[in-house]
Amino acid sequence: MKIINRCTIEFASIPENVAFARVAVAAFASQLDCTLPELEEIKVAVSEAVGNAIIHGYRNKPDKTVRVIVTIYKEGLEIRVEDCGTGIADIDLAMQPAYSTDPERMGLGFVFMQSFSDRLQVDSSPGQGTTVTMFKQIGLRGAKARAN
Amino acid sequence: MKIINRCTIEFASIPENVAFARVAVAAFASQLDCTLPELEEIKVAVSEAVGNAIIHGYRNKPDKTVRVIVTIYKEGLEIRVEDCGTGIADIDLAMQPAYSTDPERMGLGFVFMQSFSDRLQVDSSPGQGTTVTMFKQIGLRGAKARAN
Amino acid sequence: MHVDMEYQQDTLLVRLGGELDLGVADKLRKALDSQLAEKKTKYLILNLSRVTFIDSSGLGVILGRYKRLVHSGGKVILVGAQPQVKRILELSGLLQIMEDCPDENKALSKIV
Amino acid sequence: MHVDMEYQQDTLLVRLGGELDLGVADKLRKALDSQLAEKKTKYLILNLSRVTFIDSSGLGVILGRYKRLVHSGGKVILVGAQPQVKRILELSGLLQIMEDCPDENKALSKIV
Ligand SMILES: Nc1ncnc2c1ncn2[C@@H]1O[C@H](COP(=O)(O)OP(=O)(O)O)[C@@H](O)[C@H]1O
Ligand SMILES: Nc1ncnc2c1ncn2[C@@H]1O[C@H](COP(=O)(O)OP(=O)(O)O)[C@@H](O)[C@H]1O
Repeated sequence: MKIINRCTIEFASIPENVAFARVAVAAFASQLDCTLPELEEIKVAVSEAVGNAIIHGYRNKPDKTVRVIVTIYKEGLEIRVEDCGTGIADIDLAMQPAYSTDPERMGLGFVFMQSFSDRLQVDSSPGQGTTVTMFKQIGLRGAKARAN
Repeated sequence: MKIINRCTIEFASIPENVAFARVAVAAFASQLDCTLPELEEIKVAVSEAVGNAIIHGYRNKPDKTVRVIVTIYKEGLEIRVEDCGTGIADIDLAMQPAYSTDPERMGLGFVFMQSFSDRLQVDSSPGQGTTVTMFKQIGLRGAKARAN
Repeated sequence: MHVDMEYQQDTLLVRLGGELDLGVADKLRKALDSQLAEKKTKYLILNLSRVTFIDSSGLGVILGRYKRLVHSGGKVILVGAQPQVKRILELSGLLQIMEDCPDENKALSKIV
Repeated sequence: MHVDMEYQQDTLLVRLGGELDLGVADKLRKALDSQLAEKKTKYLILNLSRVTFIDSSGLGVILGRYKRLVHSGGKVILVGAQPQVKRILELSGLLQIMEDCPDENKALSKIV
């Protein structure tokens, strides 16, 4: 797939930056021909992935860095969220609805990421950190033919 | 000065990304106790600096990278805009109001950057690229005592 | 985030505004719990009509308060969720255990 | 960016909307110039009331059209700039060479 535009956003692993990340990604994504509901979905998916990096990946340590790479292809939008934190031992288990290692949380993060993207890939191993890659088919702005 | 929060934003040197950059920086800056006019000023200053990196620094070559680093200190907001482009031979001349090397442009970019920040620093040399650093005194959100 | 709280007998009416995400979840949880600890509360009405964004961290705060109140025979009623928020509430399954009413009066009338 | 153009005799009335920055400057310049080339135009009225952002790249497009029209004895009149846009227009000095009118009728009445 040919890259049309790309941005990389890095920020401190503090909860305040979840809002920053979703607004920044939505601003970049608005170069595509997104509907408002699609933009809302993107915001939720980014918030879940970035929140997970902060809470689970870095266990709330505030001095780490979360990286988000957003790429616009002719075919759609790819969002990668990377942390260099604890990693996930059993990815299939972690992705199950309602599964959470934190009793205070709902285990819905991956559910939302999944339902709001056409493709979700999780790469992770313990001690190595986690990369979540979401792909969403969205046409280029002005492109008449929409995928859905 | 103690760093309270920081983000780094990198993107392709294409004009469409000027809007992305200013929205992203404004979203980050809104963690501070900014007034709406201050946010507007920040948006203009970022647009000028990023626009210059694209047009002058990279001479409109679209495959280069512009980097913006935004830092929140207790004392205020610092915005750095970096390119690795042509650089500026005579910085004092370049910063003069109405001076432009492009007859189609107004030579107001540095004027706006200057009037919208409390401190403006330009580091540049030919062939080495340019870094523009702007600092603006803005209180932390919730902090009652405002600097101005 | 904006939080505004008001009591009507044993009902705590909370009007929320802004974005309910990880960045504000702790603050919101503490604000609600300290209120619930202060005065015996049976019902919690959360007016979401000015909430513009919610994610699973925001939902978690609501579910946590729900568990607490249901435990002591009470309930949580939501009011006026905007479409994008409502969609998340639906997807999460939260609307299967608590209702979203169009306005506060309707919510108050559900309390018996 | 939204552009909407309309002629009233030798006056081109252009209603702009959105953000006038480097990202749209080329497109706007071309749209205006091709219209100005097509039909003899003396006056250009730019309604900015729906413009939410302008920077020096956007100002440059306006100044360029001003130079072109003044050269042939015409003028440019602005309409309804919002406060944040007006502030940039003032700072740039553009309001010393062209007027910003509260509405289109006022602008049309300035044309003699
Ligand atoms: N970036 C990450 N780093 C480490 N563990 C993670 C990460 N993201 C998710 N996990 C693990 O996967 C589980 C499920 O994640 P999720 O579906 O988002 O639910 P929740 O965040 O509510 O726990 C988490 O409880 C955590 O154990
Ligand atoms: N990032 C940069 N790289 C190279 N040259 C620059 C850069 N920024 C500014 N300049 C030089 O400084 C001049 C003045 O800049 P500015 O005040 O923004 O006006 P303008 O962009 O309208 O030319 C430019 O015309 C250019 O020659």
